[in-house]
Amino acid sequence: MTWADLSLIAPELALAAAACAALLQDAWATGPALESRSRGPAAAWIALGGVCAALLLLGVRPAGAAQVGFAGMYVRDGITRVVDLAALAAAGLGVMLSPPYLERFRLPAGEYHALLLLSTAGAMLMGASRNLVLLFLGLEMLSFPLYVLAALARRSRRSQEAGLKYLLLGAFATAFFVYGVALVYGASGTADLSRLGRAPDVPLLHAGVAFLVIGLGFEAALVPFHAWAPDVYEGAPMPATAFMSVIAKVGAFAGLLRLFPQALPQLAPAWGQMLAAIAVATMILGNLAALAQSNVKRLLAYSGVAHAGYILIGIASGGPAGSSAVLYYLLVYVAMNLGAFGVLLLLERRGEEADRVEDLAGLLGRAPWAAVVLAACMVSLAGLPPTAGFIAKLYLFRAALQDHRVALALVGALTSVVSVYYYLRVASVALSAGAADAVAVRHSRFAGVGLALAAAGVLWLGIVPGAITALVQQAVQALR
Amino acid sequence: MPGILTALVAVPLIGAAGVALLPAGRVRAVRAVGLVTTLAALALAAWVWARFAPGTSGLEFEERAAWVPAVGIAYHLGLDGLSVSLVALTAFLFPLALAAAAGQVRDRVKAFVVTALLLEAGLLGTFMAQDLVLFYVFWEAMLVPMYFLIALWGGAGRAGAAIKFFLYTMAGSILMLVAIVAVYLGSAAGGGAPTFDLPSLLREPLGVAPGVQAVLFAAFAVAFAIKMPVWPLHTWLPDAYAEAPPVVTVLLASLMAKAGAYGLLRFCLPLFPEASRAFGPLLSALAVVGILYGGAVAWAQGDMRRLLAYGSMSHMGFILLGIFAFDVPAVQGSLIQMVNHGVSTGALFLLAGYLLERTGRARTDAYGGVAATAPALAAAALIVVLSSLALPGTNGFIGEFLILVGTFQARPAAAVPATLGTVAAAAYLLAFVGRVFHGPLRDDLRALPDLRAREYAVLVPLILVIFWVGLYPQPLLVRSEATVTAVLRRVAAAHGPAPRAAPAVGSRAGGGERTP
Amino acid sequence: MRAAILIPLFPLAGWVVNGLLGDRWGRRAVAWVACGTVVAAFAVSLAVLARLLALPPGARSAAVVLYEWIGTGSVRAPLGLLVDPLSVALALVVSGVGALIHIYSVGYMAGDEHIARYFAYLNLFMASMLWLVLAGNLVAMFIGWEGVGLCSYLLIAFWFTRPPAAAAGVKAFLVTRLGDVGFLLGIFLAFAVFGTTDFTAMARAAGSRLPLGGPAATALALLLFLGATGKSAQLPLYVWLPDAMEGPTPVSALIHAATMVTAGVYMIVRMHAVYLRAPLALDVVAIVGAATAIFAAAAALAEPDLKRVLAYSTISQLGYMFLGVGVGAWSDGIFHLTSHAFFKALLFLAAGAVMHALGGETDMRRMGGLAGRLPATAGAFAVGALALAGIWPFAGFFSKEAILSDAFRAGRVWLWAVALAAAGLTALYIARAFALVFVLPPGEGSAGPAGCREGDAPRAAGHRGLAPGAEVADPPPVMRWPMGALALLTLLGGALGWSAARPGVLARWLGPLLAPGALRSSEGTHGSEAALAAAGLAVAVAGIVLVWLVYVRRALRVRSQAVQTVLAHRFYVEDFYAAAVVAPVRAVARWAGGFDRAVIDGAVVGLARAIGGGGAVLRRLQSGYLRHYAALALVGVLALLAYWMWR
Amino acid sequence: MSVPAPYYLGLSAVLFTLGMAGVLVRRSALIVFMSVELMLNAVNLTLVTFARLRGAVDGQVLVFFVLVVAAVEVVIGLAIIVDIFRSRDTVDVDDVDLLRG
Repeated sequence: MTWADLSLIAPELALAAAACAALLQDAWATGPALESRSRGPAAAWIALGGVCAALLLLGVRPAGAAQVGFAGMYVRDGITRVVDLAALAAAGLGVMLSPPYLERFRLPAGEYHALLLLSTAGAMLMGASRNLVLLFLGLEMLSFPLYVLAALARRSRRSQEAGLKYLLLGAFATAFFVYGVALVYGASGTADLSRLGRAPDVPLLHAGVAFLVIGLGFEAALVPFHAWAPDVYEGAPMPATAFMSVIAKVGAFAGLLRLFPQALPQLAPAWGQMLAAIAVATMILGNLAALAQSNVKRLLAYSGVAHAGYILIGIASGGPAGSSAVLYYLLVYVAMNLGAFGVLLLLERRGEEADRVEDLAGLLGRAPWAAVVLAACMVSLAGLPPTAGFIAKLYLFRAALQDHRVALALVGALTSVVSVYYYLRVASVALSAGAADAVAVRHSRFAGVGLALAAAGVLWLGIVPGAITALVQQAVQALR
Repeated sequence: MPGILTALVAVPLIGAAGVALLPAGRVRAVRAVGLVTTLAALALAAWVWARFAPGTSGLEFEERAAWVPAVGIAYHLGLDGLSVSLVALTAFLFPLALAAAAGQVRDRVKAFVVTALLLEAGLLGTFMAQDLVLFYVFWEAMLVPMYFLIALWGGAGRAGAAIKFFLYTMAGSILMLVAIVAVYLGSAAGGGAPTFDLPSLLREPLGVAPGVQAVLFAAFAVAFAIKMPVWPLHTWLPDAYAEAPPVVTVLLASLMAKAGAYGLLRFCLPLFPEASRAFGPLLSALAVVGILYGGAVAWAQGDMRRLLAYGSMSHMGFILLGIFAFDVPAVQGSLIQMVNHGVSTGALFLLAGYLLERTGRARTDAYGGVAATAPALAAAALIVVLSSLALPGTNGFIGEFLILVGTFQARPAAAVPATLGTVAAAAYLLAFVGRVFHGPLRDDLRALPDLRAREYAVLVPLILVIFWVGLYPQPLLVRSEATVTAVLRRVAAAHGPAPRAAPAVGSRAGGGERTP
Repeated sequence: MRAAILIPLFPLAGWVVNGLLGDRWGRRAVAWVACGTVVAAFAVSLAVLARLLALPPGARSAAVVLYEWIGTGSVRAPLGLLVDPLSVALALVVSGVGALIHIYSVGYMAGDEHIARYFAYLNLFMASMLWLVLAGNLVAMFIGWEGVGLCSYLLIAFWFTRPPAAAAGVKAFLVTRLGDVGFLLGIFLAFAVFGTTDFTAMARAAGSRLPLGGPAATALALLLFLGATGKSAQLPLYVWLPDAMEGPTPVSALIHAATMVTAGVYMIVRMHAVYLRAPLALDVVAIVGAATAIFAAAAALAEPDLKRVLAYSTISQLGYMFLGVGVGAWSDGIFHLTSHAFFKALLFLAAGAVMHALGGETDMRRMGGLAGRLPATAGAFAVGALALAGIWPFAGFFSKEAILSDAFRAGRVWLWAVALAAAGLTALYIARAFALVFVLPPGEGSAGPAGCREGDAPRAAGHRGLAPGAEVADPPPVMRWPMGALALLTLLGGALGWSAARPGVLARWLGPLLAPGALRSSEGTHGSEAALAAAGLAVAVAGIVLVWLVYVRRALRVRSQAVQTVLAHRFYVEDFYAAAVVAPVRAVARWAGGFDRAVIDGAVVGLARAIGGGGAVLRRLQSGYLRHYAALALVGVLALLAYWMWR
Repeated sequence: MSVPAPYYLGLSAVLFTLGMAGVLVRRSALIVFMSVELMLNAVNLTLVTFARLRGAVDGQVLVFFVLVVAAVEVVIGLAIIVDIFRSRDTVDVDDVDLLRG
């Protein structure tokens, strides 16, 4: 480990430092400060500082050739850059949108923010891994905080259940992942991703790859490893749900990107077909199951499954087109999903989360801007122009067709039609005339700015996507 | 005047933003700003229409800027003979619709006006976009506000009708999106950079195999056919037309349906000339079925707006018929009929809205003898009905006549049954007049008020256009003639399979997955 | 000649003015505007006639193009007039009779509160009809063609609150529109054949573009004739005309007797160059005409309603006209058109006067013996009836004899015989009507409980039917004078067509225009001519005598119940249409409505339901048990392993 | 070493499968946990075997990471299980089924 190595992971270090600071601040606060309203924002400000610092450190690094460190385990290249951007956006928005909720439901703010930052760092490590060991570490660093976040409302039986299910199933999947690492290692004699391309084509390698898919697929909620997602999303405290819904995808897909298109191009026909099949199953199941939901968190959970399927189109198609589509989609997904959750976080139904669809009724009358943001995010999730979701899907279809995966594009297209049903139902309830009397809306400047940023992202990435498309295009240039 | 087309799209958007910033309680101000915005757009559109130089087939007022250069998407607007009158029609109908809405939409007025203005921007953009992705963006961008207009301000069954409308149309258009991407990839077959730019795509034949061209044509055509709608892809229409608020039905029938027909002319014919010719007979047959079927079903409807909805579908059949006759008069007839249908059907639904607004009754048999108590309303309805059943001297005749006379030269077998459709139109429209306006005056309708000043203000422009186009359609016809001729020459020039059948994209269209 | 455009424009202006302002100003002003514009049109027509007369016979044709109306690609249709002897003759008849009927209407409709609307419609009709006869090409003519149909609809349904009137209007519109499909297709075919529909150009090119007897010529002629059968109420599309009597009587006189219904005849004469290339089509025209003549005459026999008798009579007389043009006797067709316009308008106006006196009653069984109380009316009716029956020296005699002899001389002896028989029936039904209304004592012929009655507007007499001791009187002068004028025309009209040396005035006037038909016109001798005329006259007299014997003297009782029933149901034609056309179409429409919901929409909704059902099933799979989830993942593991091992 | 490598690999596969079965069939959350640990340790055995087979050390390094991860899992897992036991008086995973559908 050298200074150069450390400077390479400066963004991650900044997050870790901020996480420690948030925990210490929490421990330091005493007496009235514990009860005062400023307690939440204090941790939030620290976390936000950490995220901003990480962003700055990301920004000052010149976007040039890839830099490798930690004995070749860690790589900082274009993909790392975009993944970091997505993860930090998720963290930043997650921090900004949460305070009203944390305050109202008296969740430990210090722990929340610390866990959030650590998980973000985990996702970023996955994006930067050039070695299966680092990938494994990143995966665990991503998921452990999420387990705890899911169970953060310790008195809530639902939150406990979410934590347990997430943890046990996660551990189960982790075991497969590590087994996969072991088998790949056994087959190729290395855990270095950049050398897997020359690995002998033996069954051991194939089995290892299959097991690796399970670990990453679990985190990304791909069918049939998705079953945890609806239950955990529903049971976890809503800020945790919001954050995990995006960060897990960022990390997992960064890992898949590193693993398949980048490390194993020689097996592309084989894993392409496999991932295509998984993608089809995931898109269909996610969208169909979401149709029948009346709980918005659960609905968004299945929607998350469906989106995992869409993103997987990009991985399955491989190549620069597919990879850039994945990166773009991750950015978009962060903005639109957190925007949607952000609106829900403002609501409260008699001391509980307002997570039923009908709780949204009449939102337009009480918080017009929130309702409009929610509608915009739903439209974007549905993949309709002029929002970001559309450009993201366009990218995916382009990738799929370029790779002659017509069926993937068609399933993706048709299932997005199905998805419109539930997304627009939510949006039109929010804009409808009736009012859900029991539901109160909390206004918070902090969250308001967060929502505005998310909405701006949804529109910006949809209407003037030029800068970001150039960024992702550039990121995958090495992948030819 | 550079940037005028951008201004045309931007004016409604700016107006929408302006309305959004007004306090919701100031209903009058909201309505006034909305109306002024649409009038401003109308002024711009009128200027463009007047300045449009007939006789050229190319794009005028063209604007182009890079949008997503990484994938070759451009912001490219332009007007030619196909679109100039439709843009004018759109800008013409919106102020009328907003004025009519003042009496019908009293709830969440601000949101309504904002949504309507967004819809206007979407529609105008749809008619002006010259880049496939840009077109798709506008195409869907008009769908979303329309969904909300139906779902939030519609009748009792609004939620179901709105989502049905949306899912149905989107199912078609998303396949078109996939096809758009395929066209884009196919355009690189010659070795150049792929592009979504329509004029560039038309410069040389598309590098796809004939079978693939047929599939791509079908994907485009289905999207447009649903929007029109073409039989048998029409069943979203009666629900949507009957459940939408009356003024929104006006916009649906007058403008959105045109977007479908316009798409066929703008994209299907020029991009896929061989496939267009191959599918021509089928689509002509569907058009004829739609004309007669729509007429028959309309006749059997008890609900006023369902009757008009099926009638509208029947009329759209004529437009489809004309397009796929590949004959200059027929296509010209289709284009002018788009304008006519917009005016006449719009006016019909407007009148139905006035009746609904007065009585709240949707069924025709709940009326009777209205002409005795509201003669001006009845007279207006009669004029509009006559224009709709293509009485010579009104606009409807020009369109249907040209369509039929052109089709008769190209496809006599389709023209003959289609001409029978004019009888069907008379049957259901006069049945509508008979049930609502004629017959003994019902006692509970004796107090029905006649047209009010505001309603006159909306109807008189429409009626003037009905007679203007009916008696002097040349200004419309000359504007589109050169473009139509050019498009048809392109279709006629396409012989058999494409000269360069490079298996660039979807050469294994059905299969999909790669085999290792 | 550009002044000719004023002929239709005057009434059009009347329509606009009365339509927009009629309700604001008094009925007097409305009447002045309405009548004034039509009289002005008549005056302009006279002026144009004078201008034409000043020209040499060969040069009496002028095309007036207003502007290019429809022009795109190969389809060009200017909005233009053709001023020639034929169109001017028709314009004179139309505007002249129209002016008289307008004036009559002032009195007839005096009690109606919607007089402004009435006159607006009537003026619009005049404009359309005049445009129809003056138009220079088929497409422009179609404006008038449909315009008169529209006005017919509007005026039949004038008292729209009465369901029968509203229904009759719709029926008229739809049935004629069915014929118009043929007309439209004819226009399309004309474009295909000629590339234009200009009358002069088509007449010039017919010889070269249309092979004699070829399919194109025959199809074109028959398609246009289909339009004519609708508009002119010929078999099989005549059914709307009897019902059209729901309209005010002056309307029946003007539109449904004198002018609009003759448009078909005019159109065929206008297109005679095409018909000459299609002998088969001409035969069809002649046969349909003859068949209609006798069929409608028979149907009129048992009709109890005075106006409907006249309606069937109109259908029958139109049949004569088609018979005439069908054998190529163009000018005689126009001659009968003209004389029929005079006497049938007169008959309707007289019938209107009767109804006016009786509060709108039209059932002849509720009338009787009116000759004494309505002497002027009775006289007018008698003049018209005699002309209709074909009694010398009334106009009808000359025109009908001309057609009969044309048919005979053209070698269509069977058609001549049929037409002759129809002439007998004509005399029979009109004499019966005259007897029932004016001669026989009231109460003859057992009135049913439900009488026929026109309109619901208040009439001069406030009662209906013939109430004993009620005030029943001849109409006011404003109605009497037009009747007188028409009676005069009926008396003198024969002079138009007949002179010691045929061809007559009209034939010579139209002569340069009309190419001779298949008619072997010069072969007839005066002797055979006289014999034919005598035969016609004899049949007519026989009919009248028969009526006198049966109804007045009751000397004969030739009553077969079967014949009576068949006649009363007008040969069941309408029942047949109701069962064979209307009911199936209605059933198909209903079925299509159900099909749309159940099958086409059902498929869509079914698909949506299936997708939603899939969601519900998946929802149930999410059982909440952790171990199930782990098992599901294990299934995935095994599937992936299997894929990699056996791919 | 006299025992050939495939035996180790087979043993670890068997252990892994046993752990897997334990997750599937046992109801006590604690035992499920232990089964997961068993799976992880089976993997460790594999890793060590391969490392020895290859004569490289990096596989053995990974074992340490796995051990740490397993420990962390236990820490978090036990905390949650204690919470659950407090509120439900049971650690039967089949009783934890509030969330479904």
